Amino acid sequence: MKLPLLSMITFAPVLGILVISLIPRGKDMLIRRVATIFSALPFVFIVYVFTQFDFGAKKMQFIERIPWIKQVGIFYYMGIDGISIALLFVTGLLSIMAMLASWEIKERVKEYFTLMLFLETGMLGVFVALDYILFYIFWEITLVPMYFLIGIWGGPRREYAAIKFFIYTLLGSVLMLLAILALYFQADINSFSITQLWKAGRTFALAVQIPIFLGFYAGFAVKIPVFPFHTWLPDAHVEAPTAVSVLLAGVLLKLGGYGFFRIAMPSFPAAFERFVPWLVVLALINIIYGAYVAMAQRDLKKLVAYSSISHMGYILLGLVALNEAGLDGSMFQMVSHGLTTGMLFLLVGIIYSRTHTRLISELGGMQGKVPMLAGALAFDSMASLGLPGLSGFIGEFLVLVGVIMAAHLHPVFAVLAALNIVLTAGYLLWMIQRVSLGKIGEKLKSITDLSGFELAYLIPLIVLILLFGLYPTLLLNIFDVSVKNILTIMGG
Amino acid sequence: MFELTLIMLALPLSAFVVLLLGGKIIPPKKSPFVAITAMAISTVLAWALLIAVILGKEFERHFTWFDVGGQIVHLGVILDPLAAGMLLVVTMVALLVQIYSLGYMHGEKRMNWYYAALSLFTFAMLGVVVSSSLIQLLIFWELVGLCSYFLIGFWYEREDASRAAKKAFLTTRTGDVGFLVGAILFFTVLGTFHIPTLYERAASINPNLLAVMVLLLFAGAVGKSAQLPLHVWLPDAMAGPTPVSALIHAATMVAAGVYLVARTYPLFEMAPVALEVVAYVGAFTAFFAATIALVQVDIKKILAYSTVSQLGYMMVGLGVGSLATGMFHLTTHAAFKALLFLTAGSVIHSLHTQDIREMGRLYPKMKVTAITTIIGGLALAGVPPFAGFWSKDEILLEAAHNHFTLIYYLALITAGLTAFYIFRLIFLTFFGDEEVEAHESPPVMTVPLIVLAVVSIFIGFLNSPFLNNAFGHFLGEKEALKPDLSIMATSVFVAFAGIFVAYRSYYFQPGKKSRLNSLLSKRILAEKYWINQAYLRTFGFVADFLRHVAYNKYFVDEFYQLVIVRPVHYFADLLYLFDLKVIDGLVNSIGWATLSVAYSVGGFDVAVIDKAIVHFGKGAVGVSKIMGGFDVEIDKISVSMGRGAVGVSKVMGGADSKTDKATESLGWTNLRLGWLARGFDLGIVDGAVNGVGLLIAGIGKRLRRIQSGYLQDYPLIMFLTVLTLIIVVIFLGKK
Amino acid sequence: MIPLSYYLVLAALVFCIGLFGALVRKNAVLVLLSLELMLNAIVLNLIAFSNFATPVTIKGQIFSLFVMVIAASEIGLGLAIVLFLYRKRATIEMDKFTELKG
Amino acid sequence: MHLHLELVAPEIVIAALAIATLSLDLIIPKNQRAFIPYLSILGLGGALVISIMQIGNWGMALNKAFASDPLTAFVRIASIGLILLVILASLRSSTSVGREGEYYGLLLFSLLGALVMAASADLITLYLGLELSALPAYVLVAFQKHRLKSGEAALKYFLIGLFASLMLVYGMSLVFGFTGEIEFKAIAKHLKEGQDALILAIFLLLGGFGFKITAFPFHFWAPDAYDGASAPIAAYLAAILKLAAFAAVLRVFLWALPAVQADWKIWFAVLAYVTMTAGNLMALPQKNIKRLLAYSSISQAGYALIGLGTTTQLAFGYMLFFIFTYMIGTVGAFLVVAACSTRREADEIDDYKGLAQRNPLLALSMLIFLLSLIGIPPLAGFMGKLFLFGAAIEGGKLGLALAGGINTVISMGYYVRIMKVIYLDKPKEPTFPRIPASLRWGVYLAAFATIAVGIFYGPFLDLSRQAGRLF
Repeated sequence: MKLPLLSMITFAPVLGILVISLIPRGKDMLIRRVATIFSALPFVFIVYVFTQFDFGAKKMQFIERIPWIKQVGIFYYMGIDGISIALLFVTGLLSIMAMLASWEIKERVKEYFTLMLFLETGMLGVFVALDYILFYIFWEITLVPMYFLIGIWGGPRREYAAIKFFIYTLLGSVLMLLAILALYFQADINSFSITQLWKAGRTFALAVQIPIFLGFYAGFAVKIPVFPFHTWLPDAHVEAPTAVSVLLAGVLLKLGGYGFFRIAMPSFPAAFERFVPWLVVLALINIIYGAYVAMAQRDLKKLVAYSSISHMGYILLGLVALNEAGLDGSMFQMVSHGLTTGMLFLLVGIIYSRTHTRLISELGGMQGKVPMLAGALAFDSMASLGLPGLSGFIGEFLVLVGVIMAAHLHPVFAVLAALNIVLTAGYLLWMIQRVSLGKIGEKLKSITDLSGFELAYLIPLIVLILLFGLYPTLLLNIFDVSVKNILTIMGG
Repeated sequence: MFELTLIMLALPLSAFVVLLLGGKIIPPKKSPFVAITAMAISTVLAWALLIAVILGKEFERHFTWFDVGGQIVHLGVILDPLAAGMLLVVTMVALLVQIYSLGYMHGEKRMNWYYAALSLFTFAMLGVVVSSSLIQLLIFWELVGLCSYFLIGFWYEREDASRAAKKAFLTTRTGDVGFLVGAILFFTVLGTFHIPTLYERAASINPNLLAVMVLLLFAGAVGKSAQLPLHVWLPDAMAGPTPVSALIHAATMVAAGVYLVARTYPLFEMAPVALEVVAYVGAFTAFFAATIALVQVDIKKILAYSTVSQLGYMMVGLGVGSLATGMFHLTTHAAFKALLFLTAGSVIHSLHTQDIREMGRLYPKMKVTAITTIIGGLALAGVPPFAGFWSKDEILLEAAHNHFTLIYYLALITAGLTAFYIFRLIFLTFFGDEEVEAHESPPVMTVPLIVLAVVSIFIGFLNSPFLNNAFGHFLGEKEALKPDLSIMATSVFVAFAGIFVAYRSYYFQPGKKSRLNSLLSKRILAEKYWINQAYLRTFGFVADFLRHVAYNKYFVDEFYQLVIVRPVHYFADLLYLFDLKVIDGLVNSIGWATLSVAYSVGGFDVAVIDKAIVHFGKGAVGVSKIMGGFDVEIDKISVSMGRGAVGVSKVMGGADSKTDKATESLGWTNLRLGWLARGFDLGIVDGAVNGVGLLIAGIGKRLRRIQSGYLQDYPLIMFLTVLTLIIVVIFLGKK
Repeated sequence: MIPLSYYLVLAALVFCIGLFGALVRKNAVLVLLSLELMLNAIVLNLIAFSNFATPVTIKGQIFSLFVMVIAASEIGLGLAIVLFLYRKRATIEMDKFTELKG
Repeated sequence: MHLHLELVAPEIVIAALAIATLSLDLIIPKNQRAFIPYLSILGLGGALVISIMQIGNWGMALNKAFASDPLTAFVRIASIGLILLVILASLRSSTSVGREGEYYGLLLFSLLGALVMAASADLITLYLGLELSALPAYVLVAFQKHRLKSGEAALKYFLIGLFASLMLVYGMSLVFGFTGEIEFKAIAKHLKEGQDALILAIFLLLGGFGFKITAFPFHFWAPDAYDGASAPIAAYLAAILKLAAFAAVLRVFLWALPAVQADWKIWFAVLAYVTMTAGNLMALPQKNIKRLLAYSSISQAGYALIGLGTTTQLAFGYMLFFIFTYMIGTVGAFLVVAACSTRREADEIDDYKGLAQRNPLLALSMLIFLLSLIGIPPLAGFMGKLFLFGAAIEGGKLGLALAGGINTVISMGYYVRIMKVIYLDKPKEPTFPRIPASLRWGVYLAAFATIAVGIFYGPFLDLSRQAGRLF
């Protein structure tokens, strides 16, 4: 009999929670270790799934389908395709990094790691769930731990940031819930199965599709976040502890993009195409606006936060290209943004924990003082500004190709997006110049270089960024088939 | 063959990796030799490959990298005469530079990093050369940019170095956007990045579209090869170590641009319009840069501008003539410009100054350097039989022959100017009157000089009638133009004219008093040439004016500061405020609006209304402050333009304080914006959540009032509700 | 004989008088009495109805019996509560009991 | 006469139990009464088992006065199950100790009344049940003699309640008068549309029931009563009586007055809009946790009204299921309040500062209840809302569903405020007083139920859907 691998992946952290709950309060070190081990467990399973995965197949794989509430057609329905597994991989990886980065947490350790594990379950679950109810459950589960992680272990304005995050996302997801229900009853096939409702959704009249699509859009746009729903992001990032920012930028933002892939596009192609003009404009606003605002930041973390707003714009842009190149591009961008921005936040966190400042003006000259740290920062910035040969470039490149190829989009959009590359380079190099080069800043007197521990969780990221940059096929092959499949589904 | 090429590429890369990872293990003393041996071997290989190609063993291999929507993205290696020749140039120069650096960078603490970066730089350039796929070319291209970023910013503790590095990277990247978009267009229109395939397919498409596409590529070249208007980074790049400048200027970075055009030359040929654009851009750059070089006093700056102008020449060569013409000039230039930089380096190395006014009679003390410099100078000036003569002459020839009259004359004048400024440099440096402390550089530095000098003397013959244009034929040119003696004569004459003027004004003969002041100084003219004082004054004034304008590089930098950099920063800051106040505050203010409406309608207690009003007051103040802020910004911009103008006039007055002016006024900006941001009432910044929260909570508070606590109110309300419902339904509902 | 409507109107009137008392009197006991009055109005209603609508089956009367019984117990309970309060607060003034509000 | 007493078995058991408890109070000396509650727990357990066994065995009893159908079964199971929690919470609590007999006797009588009201098939039974459930409740509110509040609360509850029931009876009398029938189904037969006086009746009934289901603006008693009563009693009022009232509304309006649907159905929709919004808005500024929960329960009643406003069988079923999930959450929350009030009144929200550090499990349970009340999956409350809103959408009442969604977000405002106080704030005193094990386990049980029902809600859903199909 075959193992319920997806359930194992999803619920391994919950097991961890149980184990931790048995550990008495005082034993912080033990808790840290246990939590890290259990957060790594899903990744192990994911790797195993990789070995078993058939990358050529269109169908969902590793399906687990157990009747849950028959009467209304709710199933415990899990399954993955290339898109899910790619994002699962990132999630699993970043969760480990985040856990390791969390070892610096000192107070209320037990609660902290419990919440982190809970969060991990939620994130993993979203990517494997194929039943709307299950999907929504996991979607919401990510919300609560996030609120507390920011609200308890965050910076000075943590409560404001936390509640803001909560309200924005809850508003989005409530609208999404209504959309789900509307879809369910409109389809009237007594099933909450995402895949089955694909077919149903397409058959709706445009007038019906549009409101439902908008409901979903609200849910996803808040997560991505698309202008003008983005204002929660900088606050949340600035206040959140390092590890949380990493997961927030690395995974939670991707939920939105994933939602488009898994739900919005295949279910309502007509409505989606109807909104392409708006979406493309929004995407460009995200890209350029984010870049400009990032340029104005004096706070390292805020800069990264806004930069990721700008990068997420490419994902949306790739989606609206509505061709293989574009979709591949935005998938690739999702993964690579997860890696690069995740790493950026890790580095910012390291700098902050050493210097207790995030003000760029107070830093400087790290290159001479801590070459490895500065080097890592430089490398990651290069990746993030899309230097060819690193993963960031491929994503943006594919998106641009997609946009230019797309008959329904004017190439000028691509040119604008491309010009943004200069802006990105602008603020990132400015940041490097102020942080790494120049005179050694006041606060850096006692700064120490990366410890082996930190290297241990940074190097894998560096390797992956290089690998995906130099040999994109590796990543593309994972989701290419599924992306094609989605396009064909959208085709009709 | 293929394997050899790969090995040749791999060597510098491996050197880089070894030096980077082995940073701790390998002692700085040893590290250069790792790099140099690697470089030496690949130089040998380069020779081998060149010979092989001459024997006709060209090849081109490509393979799939990944595919996009069924279209395959290729990587590929090509080894044709163009590539082979370029490989040799790159490796040779790189090798010599690395050896030379042994002496020049002696005692530098970050030796490993320096050599690692050099190796990577070379590797990247070699990669550019052998790429047969546009996208792969772009990758190495960007890598070149990155390395130059590292090397220019090598002394990153220095503000100017790090800024220059950033500037170089950004400026070139601006061009690269064009390259990227162009490349993608090719990919989407013609369905491949594979250059040979592109040649075949390009014929099929509309030439105007093609023109646009190749011009986009050319934008990349403009950035890298520092053509107008993206030339600004190159002079600043002098902040890097001199050998690096030599490498950048002679063989790698800037050559890459020219090479890109050469590599895609067939595409350009299919779009003649584009070629003309190339030619004109080149010509103007050449002239423009030369005029700037006339009056600079920093030895490296002079050479830098000379590079810009020579690059212009190459573009002209490609534009008006043929692949061979341009490439030939690139080759010769690589030799003598490397030479000149290295000599300059040697001078700087011993004097620790770059200002030619502080140099003087170095000739006796540094014979080797001096002589080699002169050779280089002659080559640059285009005096036969030195290298520069042949290549430059060919360009002029082509220009004249293809009736690009304007370009021809521009190029001719430029030749004269070139001769003038290079010999101005030589005379001031080696034959001035100052007696300065100096010593000849160590052999490890001079040997490369000698080698390069020899090369600079003879390389020109490669494409001379004597070897019946071997170079051209090698690059597959059908038949070269007949050498036109009249043109040769003119160019030679112009060159000598330039040298002569330089000699008359800057050469110092013992016994005579200094002639440091320029030829155009009124006094000399007055006493020697009997020119009327009145004319003279005006003339002199104009001359001074021109001199200062040229000296300040036509204020292009200031212009960009004013028109691009600062507006971008304003815009960024303002957008941020926008984000903070408007986007985030919008819902908030809506909330307050509705709330206060609720208040006023409900006629509720004064306190809260006051609060609302006060808050609105604050809001209004905030808004007005924004507005105020904006027009402050506006008049501030105008002011700073004013300041710019003042600055310009000041600069004309000779004061060279533009940089700190720029920084100062940037400081102003931030100060102002800071004030602006502070100006806002942070109370209304709290944003959507609080806003709506406030609104709702407020209504809640009001609603609570009906829970008055007075028992009998409750039944009353209940009863009245029922009553109203009944009435409503019976009397209104019935209709 | 007197038509149904008369009874109904009378009942309504009584109900309203009771209502008025219940809403304006400040003395808890009087309020209770007023409520009692309203109850009686309802009883009247029921009986009248049953008399006219269902002369044979006396459902109305039965209903009214129940109502009366319950009314009695309710008043008893009410008085108990009022007494309880009086002991605590030494007043049965309605408007004094405003501790719970908002 | 067709009595069919077997169908009434649970009620009979409870009645017997109640009488027994009261009379035991007379016989047994004060200090030996501690066993009484355990007795009633036992008895109720029996009643629960019986009513579960009775599922599927439907019919009319007591000469068509008492309907034993899925709705009755649903109400029985839910109410008995939850009242067990209430009793657990009351054990050894200062309010009940020494007066177990009265306390539990009244509680049981009230429960009996509630069940009868929910199962009534004619006006008289309905009225009896209603009053039987109400009168003991008045007393129970007044039960905390030592508290000034409780007397006042009782008076208010009582007077308003009396007033409401007067409106109700008046309405009933009119209905009876126009049809000459007291059985619901029979009334429906004789009912003709378009009599203005009927409209009078309808709105009187609406007002009367509005009071029971705490619909705005008939909700005034709720915050005061909950505030004055002890936490367990408040839970009882908020949960069980409300469910019974909703059941009665279904029976009266859909069995007796379907003919005039057109006149009343939109008003339920209106009540839904008004109630959920007003409840939420008024909950926001509350400082007193009991009042806050009261308003929250008002707004939840508003959500439930969506079911009546939609008026489809599916909607009724899901409404009942929603009320059930809401009951668990609310009872749980009140139980936590009770747990914190064992030593000292902990009515102010600030009394809960840093509860997470003082008593993590209690805090966690509270968190679960609050999240369930917001409707965060996978907790019971979410499932309730999910299906209820779904039914609204299915019935074409998008507006109601949307309003429900928006209100959910607003309600988050005050629920999260409690979460914040509990988890984010620093505690006033570090330690937490010991609390009776029964109370503790009551809380944990409720928490467990909240999760369990959220995941395995199949049977409840079935029953509620069956119940919905009755109308």
